[in-house]
Amino acid sequence: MSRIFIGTFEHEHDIVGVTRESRLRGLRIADVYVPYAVHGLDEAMGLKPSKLPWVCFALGLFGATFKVWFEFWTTASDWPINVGGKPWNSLPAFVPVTFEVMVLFAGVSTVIAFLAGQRMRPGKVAVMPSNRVTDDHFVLVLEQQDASFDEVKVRELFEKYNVIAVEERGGKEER
Amino acid sequence: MSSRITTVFLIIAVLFSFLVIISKLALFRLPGDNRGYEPEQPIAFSHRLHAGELEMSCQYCHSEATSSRHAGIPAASTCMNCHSVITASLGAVRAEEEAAAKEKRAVRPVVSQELSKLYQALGLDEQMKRAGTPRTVNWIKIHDVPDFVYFDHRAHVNAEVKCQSCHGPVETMERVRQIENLSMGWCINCHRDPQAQGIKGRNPSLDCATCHY
Amino acid sequence: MSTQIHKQYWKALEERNGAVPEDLHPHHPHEEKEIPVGRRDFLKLAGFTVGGTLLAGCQRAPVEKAIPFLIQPEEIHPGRSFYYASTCGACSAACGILIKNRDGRPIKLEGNPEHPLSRGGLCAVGQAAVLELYDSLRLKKPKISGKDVSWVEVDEAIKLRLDQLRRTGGRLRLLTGTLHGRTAAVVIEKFLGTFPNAQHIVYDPLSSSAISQAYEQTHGQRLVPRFHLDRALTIASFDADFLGTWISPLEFTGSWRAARRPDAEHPLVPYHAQFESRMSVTGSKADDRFPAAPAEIRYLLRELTSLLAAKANVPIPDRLKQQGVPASLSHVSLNKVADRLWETRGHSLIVAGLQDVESQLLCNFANHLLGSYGTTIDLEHPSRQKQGNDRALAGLVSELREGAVDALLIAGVNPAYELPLEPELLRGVPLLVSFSPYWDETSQLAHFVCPDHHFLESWGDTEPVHGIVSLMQPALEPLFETRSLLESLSAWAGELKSAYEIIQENWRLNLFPLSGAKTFESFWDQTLHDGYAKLQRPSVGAENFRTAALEAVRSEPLVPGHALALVLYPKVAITDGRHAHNPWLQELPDPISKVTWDNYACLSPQLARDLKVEEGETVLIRKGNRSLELPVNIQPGQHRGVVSVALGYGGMMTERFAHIGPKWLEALPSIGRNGRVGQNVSEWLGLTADGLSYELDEIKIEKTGRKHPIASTQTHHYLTVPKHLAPRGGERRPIIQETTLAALTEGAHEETAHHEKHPELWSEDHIYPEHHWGLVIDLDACTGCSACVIACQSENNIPVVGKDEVRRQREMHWLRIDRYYYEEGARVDVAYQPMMCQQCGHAPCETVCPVLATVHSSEGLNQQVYNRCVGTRYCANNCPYKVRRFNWFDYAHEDRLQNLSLNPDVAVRSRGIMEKCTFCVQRIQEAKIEDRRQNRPLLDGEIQPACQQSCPAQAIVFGDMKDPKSRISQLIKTRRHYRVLEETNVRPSVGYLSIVRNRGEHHEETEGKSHA
Amino acid sequence: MLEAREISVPLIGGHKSLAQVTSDVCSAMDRRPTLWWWLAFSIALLALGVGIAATSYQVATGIGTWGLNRTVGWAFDITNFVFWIGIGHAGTLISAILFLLRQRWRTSVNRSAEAMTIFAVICAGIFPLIHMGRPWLAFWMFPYPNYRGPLWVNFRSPLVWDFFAISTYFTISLVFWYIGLIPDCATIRDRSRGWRRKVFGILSLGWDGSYRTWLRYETVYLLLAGLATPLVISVHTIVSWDFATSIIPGWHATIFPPYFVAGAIFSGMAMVLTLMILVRKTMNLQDYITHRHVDVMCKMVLFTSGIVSLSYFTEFFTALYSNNPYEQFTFINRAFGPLGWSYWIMTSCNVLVPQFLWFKAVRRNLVVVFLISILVNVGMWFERFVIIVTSLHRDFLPSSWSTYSPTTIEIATLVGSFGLFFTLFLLFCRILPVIAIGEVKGVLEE
Repeated sequence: MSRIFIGTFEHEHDIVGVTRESRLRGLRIADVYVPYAVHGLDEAMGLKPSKLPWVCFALGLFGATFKVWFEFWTTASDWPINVGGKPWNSLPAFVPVTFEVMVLFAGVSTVIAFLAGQRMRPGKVAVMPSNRVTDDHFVLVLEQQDASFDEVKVRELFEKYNVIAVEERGGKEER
Repeated sequence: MSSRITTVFLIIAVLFSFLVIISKLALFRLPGDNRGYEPEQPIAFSHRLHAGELEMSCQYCHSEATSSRHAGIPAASTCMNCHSVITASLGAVRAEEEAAAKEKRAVRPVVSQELSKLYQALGLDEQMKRAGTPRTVNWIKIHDVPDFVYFDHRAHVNAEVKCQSCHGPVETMERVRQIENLSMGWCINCHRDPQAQGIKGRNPSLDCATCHY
Repeated sequence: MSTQIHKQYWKALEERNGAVPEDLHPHHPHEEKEIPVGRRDFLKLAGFTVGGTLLAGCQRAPVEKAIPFLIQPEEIHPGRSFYYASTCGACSAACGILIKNRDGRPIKLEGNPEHPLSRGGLCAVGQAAVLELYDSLRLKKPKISGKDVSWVEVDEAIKLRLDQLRRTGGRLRLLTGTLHGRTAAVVIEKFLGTFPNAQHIVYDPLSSSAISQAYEQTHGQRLVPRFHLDRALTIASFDADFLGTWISPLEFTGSWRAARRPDAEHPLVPYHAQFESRMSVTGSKADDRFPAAPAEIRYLLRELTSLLAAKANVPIPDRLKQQGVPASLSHVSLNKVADRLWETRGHSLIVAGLQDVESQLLCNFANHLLGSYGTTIDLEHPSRQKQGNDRALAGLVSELREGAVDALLIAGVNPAYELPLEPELLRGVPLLVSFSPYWDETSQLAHFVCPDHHFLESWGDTEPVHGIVSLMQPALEPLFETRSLLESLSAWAGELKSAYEIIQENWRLNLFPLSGAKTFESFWDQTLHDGYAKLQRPSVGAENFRTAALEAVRSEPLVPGHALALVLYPKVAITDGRHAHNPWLQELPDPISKVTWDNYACLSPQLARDLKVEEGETVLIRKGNRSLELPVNIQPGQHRGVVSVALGYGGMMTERFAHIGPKWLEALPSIGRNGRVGQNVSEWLGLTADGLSYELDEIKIEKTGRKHPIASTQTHHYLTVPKHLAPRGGERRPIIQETTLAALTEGAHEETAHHEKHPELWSEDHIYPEHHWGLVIDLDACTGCSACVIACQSENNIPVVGKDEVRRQREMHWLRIDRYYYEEGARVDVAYQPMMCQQCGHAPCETVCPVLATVHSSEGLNQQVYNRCVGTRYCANNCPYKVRRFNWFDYAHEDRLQNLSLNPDVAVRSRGIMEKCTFCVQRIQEAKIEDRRQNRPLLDGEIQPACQQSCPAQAIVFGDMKDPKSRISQLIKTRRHYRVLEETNVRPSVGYLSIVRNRGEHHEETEGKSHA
Repeated sequence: MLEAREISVPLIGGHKSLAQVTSDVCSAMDRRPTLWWWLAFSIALLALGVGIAATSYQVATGIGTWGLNRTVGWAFDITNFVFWIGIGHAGTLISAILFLLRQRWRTSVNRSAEAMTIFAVICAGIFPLIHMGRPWLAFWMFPYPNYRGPLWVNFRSPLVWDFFAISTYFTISLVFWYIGLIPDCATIRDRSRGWRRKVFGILSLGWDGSYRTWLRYETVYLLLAGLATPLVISVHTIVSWDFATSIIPGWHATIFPPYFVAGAIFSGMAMVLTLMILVRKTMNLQDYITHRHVDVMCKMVLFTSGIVSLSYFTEFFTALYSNNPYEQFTFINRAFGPLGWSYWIMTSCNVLVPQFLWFKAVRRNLVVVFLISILVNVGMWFERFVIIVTSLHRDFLPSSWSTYSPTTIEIATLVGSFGLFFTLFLLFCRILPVIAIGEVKGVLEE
């Protein structure tokens, strides 16, 4: 139930700069809100790469394995039917569908994992420091974790990076 | 408090409707699956009586089953092999005899209601005399496969497939009812492993052209 | 044909016990009926009728009814087919047939394998006759002045008029086609005998009257001889289309085929030269074919005769001596033909189809010189298939012109349509009675129409060849209120008898004594069972050749002219037009032109170039005040001075085709501007004292600039690809393979590589455990007659699609006959190739079907599962043989009556699915199940697909390729065997035997000499 | 308008601020539609109506209402299918492949190119469905458990491969497009009120612009792009296998996969050009879709035209060199046979016309580029027509040779597919941001 400290910026380099410096100063960054994917901000915030590629890989592998087994089972095992004199196990012919199913599984499951991970769903109400973060504002939200938090120094830091507005809020709404 | 009552009530309602749906789901059939089809026939012929109680052979009436694609529905003339003499149940005849003896009169012929329909179809009156024009008996087909399926009774009967394997325990049925779904998968499963169904002999074909042409 | 099958055919026939008449005719007027059922009831009861009725309401499934008989007839077993031997009545050839009866109705006609004339084949027209039985256009009642009446009324009215004639002595004329039944002759004689002035006049629309007239002069007997092609080693034919339409084509095809033994140890293939003006089926099979104008053909016949006379050292009148072959005929190697004929004398045969008595006299003379009488020509037991007497016909016409005929009864012919008569002539007759079963041109003019039965519902007898009699027996109760001609005539002669009684009586009296049988019953039963009987009839008593007859032959020098001649010819399917209302026959591609649904003017390519016309454009043919506009068909091999047009079209019965075929936005009707299919050319026929003439000299032809598209199933006619598109070395495709007799004799076959084994990419997962069905087609024997096409159509419920759909290349025939031309110098070679699903072992169609609707069976069949097909058409695209047929529309099955001809063993396909030849898998299944039931092995030859069954040339052999002893396995081993497109490694199960041409080098040398 | 600008100018013209970008892109959605839009929309709608009528008639009456026959079993139907699938590929190429190749100019066009992909795949997908004799049974293509044994599908059939390829391609393209749309939906949500706020609120799935989300979002986007790239190649490869795995001369060719993929990109790029030139003009987006974009795309067209031309040549050469008379004949017949005109339309539009793009002046003249792009589309449609119809109409047996001419129903169906495409595209222009706002903002400062 700590308080939060919100700085609004107008430029990409400002937000990257202020974020990096805040982190170096040991300030606790609640989040940064940006209108587009600003490059270098992950490094500035000290975020680790996402684990979504693993989901993608695993599910893709599963899809491919399942499909190739399914094709073999239906064509050569469950009910083998002579089709054009081709061998029962026409493995080369199974490749295209296997590939497609792999892509389908990998793609769709990655998206589902992403949406689930971010708790995104239709009808979810977005909680944002300002409506303009989806337009042209870059917002840094700092968490005021204890008494050592020096409001003045933070304001100075913000000023250094051309802050346009600073706000302090009781942080209950923060996620 | 009231909200809890509502919740309990809701849970009960949901469970109840779930049960109802489950029971309905058991009745659910894919299109084409006519299990349980049991239409009323123009003459209430009892297979239970003829095939069960009297132990008549199926092929007495369905005589084509060994020699033709169709098992054949007996002509009215086949019924008349017996029913030119037997016109009603033994009980009804006895009752009339007793009544006649009691009333000291000649025994009147007794004709059961269903058999009179047979005689009507043949254009006969109760004395088996010509009366009126004959009409066909329009039986309703129960075990029906689509027109693109060529099922051959003769092949199956000669391979000693029991009639009951496909038609169910007809000898217990008052009115014939479809027991099996007669789907292609049902056919195929028996063709795949006839021994499992207790059928001896050669393995039947799984070729499409066995039934479809 | 094995005896076992033989037994099966007739085993359920009760006629052997003498019980048939009552059972087959339960509704005979004289009979006491057990159960009176109306005609509709009969149809309803016919068999195990399963009528689907959708009941309104909440039933689960559409309710299907199963309606059994009230009283089970002995001979009907629901679901099983029974065969009755009978005689075909579709034309005057009277071939033996087996009627396939199912659930009480005929569903297919097949050839009777034991019949001495037709030898198991049945032509397209005969096969199609079953459809006419269920023709809704047939008259359902007799008519007086166009109004439906009852037979009692008709009989009363006609009897009144006839009695009047008997009293007044007025002239009564009975005009019929050939009726070779002896009973008919007796009945007619008896009937006509009741009149003081009555006469029976016979004509054939396709007349051979000149032949009988010539024999009257040369041999003292009016007859058409019986030709034994199977005994001939050399045949010269002058415009006689004996494999196509001439006299008895089926019989001739059978015997022509019997003489060809290219696979024997000592290969034997007769030499056949054809002199003709147009391209005929017979000409297409000839070893040497010489196109010539009609006058030139006569000239060549005379030249040949004098050449032969010189060889035989028989003096001939000077005016018949050789005059030399003019330059216009330099391509004709007459010396070669004469040499070959002379070499094999005693086994040579010259036939002439010319309707010209003089030429026929010369032909007889030439045959006499060659010693053909008694060997290849039988005069003792002649043919009775063409009894027309055109002289008598001409007499009748002049009587009609004089208004001297008081009553004219017309049966079996349609003179108002097929003769060059003014309609007023018939209209002027005070009493005109027609026996036509249709409301046709003649019956429209008639005062009384007394419709005859269809031959499948009638008793009848025939004697196609002197001494060979056969019976027609009814296969079902008459569908309509029609009556046999025999019954009508005897009723009017005062004797009310059934045809059955009349025939039996006559047979007992007149035929039984000649039969050699012990009792009449056994004779009758045997004949019914076999379909025919041979009688010990005495010879007709022809005399020896009278040389004096040649005096009648004038000598006309050949005038080399540029005048065009019009030749009217019959097509294989439509012939004289009496079956032109039959949709199967209209849609049957002509063996030569491959055109359906029309007649057209055939022009030689050169004439077409000169006229600057292309196919589908129309030309106007004129002579005097007659004119005729017809679309053009360019016909290779046609003589350039000849325009040929088919007879039999433009009849009023073809107006029914106005609505045939699918109806949709861009659909065009099957009929022409005249509301009919094609143009009637009968007014261009000549009718003189000499007879009907099918040629007309000095016609004019001009381009009109109008168009009339013709519907051909083939757009490219050559075995070679178009010159400007041909890759080098790939001009001629190896689809048709040919060899020569000389090559076969020497054992050096042109084909050596065709048994090479293709490398295999895949593991052999698929063995055929029991059978591997295959087909071998002998291209040498195939005459293109198309009987198999109709047999297949009848067997497999193939719909008729109409002209517009054929024009769009959407005909549905599963079996087609590809006809290819191949030009070598001036010579045009023709090859026929029946093409159907090749049941490939590595079927390209199967691999591409997404839903497994076409897969391979364990017996090597390429199965097409209609109910699984979703209709992507990928299989058809990927078929190298293009034999798959797609249901573009829902083809009409609304004609409930016509639907009775459907084969219940084959599913009727719906819209949007693919279909194709199945090797008649329904027959394979039936045979397998039945054999298993009876615990007997499946014999080679027991299963015959419909095409093989009908083939008069026995060109098609079906069998099990796994059985090394089967006939097909033997044929596959022959040198002539090859498979089409074998190089694609699709492994077809259908093989072909190459064509054999008898063009020995020895004879080419002589040809060279004659040129020199 | 058409004044010369150097190629080195920034990707986005007019020195836009972030807010300007937002308002520029969104203003098209805020304004009432122009008269031009209404005109175009009504024409598209009319064409769609014609197509619906023709298709309903065809499905109700039968495939016979098309000009097909026993020899030519496919013509307009599969031509249209391959054509539209090809068009679709350029969208995926721009959004996925160029994304992976870090081609930043793609940001201005990727959104509408992806939309084009989806609409083109919809148009394409209709044809295999309606070309079936019994389209109501199309679900049999899917291997679902059933009462028939169970009877599965034929995994050896290229049509089943196609079914999986097209459905996967459509799904992945749709997901990719939608993922790309989420931040922009949030942008629109946050600058609107009323129903639009509600609708875009739902569509944006509660997007809040948090960088943690952005980071994962970028990962997903990259993964999808990585998946879509082989996918798009596989899809057209499989489409080409529809032909290449058959035995018909002219179809049975190993060169088909690369040839088809190049052709698809070629036609798709041309279609993107056609659409972009129209969009920038009608939607006032000249600053976003600049001459530089047009120039780059013209070069792509020129490059792929080269591949396609080489394929044509190779194909012909292989056939002539093959010593297979059937193969040789098919190709000679293709060029000089009765349907040769279609071959020459194809070669002139696909080989000759793009050569003009060597000239900078041509590339800069939008009118000419527009015309060239349309001609390329015509040429590419004919390429499929040539492959399908001229190969089929004369194959092995001369007896079965045939010809083909379309019926009005077929032409109406083709018109209808264009109607559907443009109806959807015009609606898209109105209700969704035609330019990826978030992505453009990312490249503004370059």
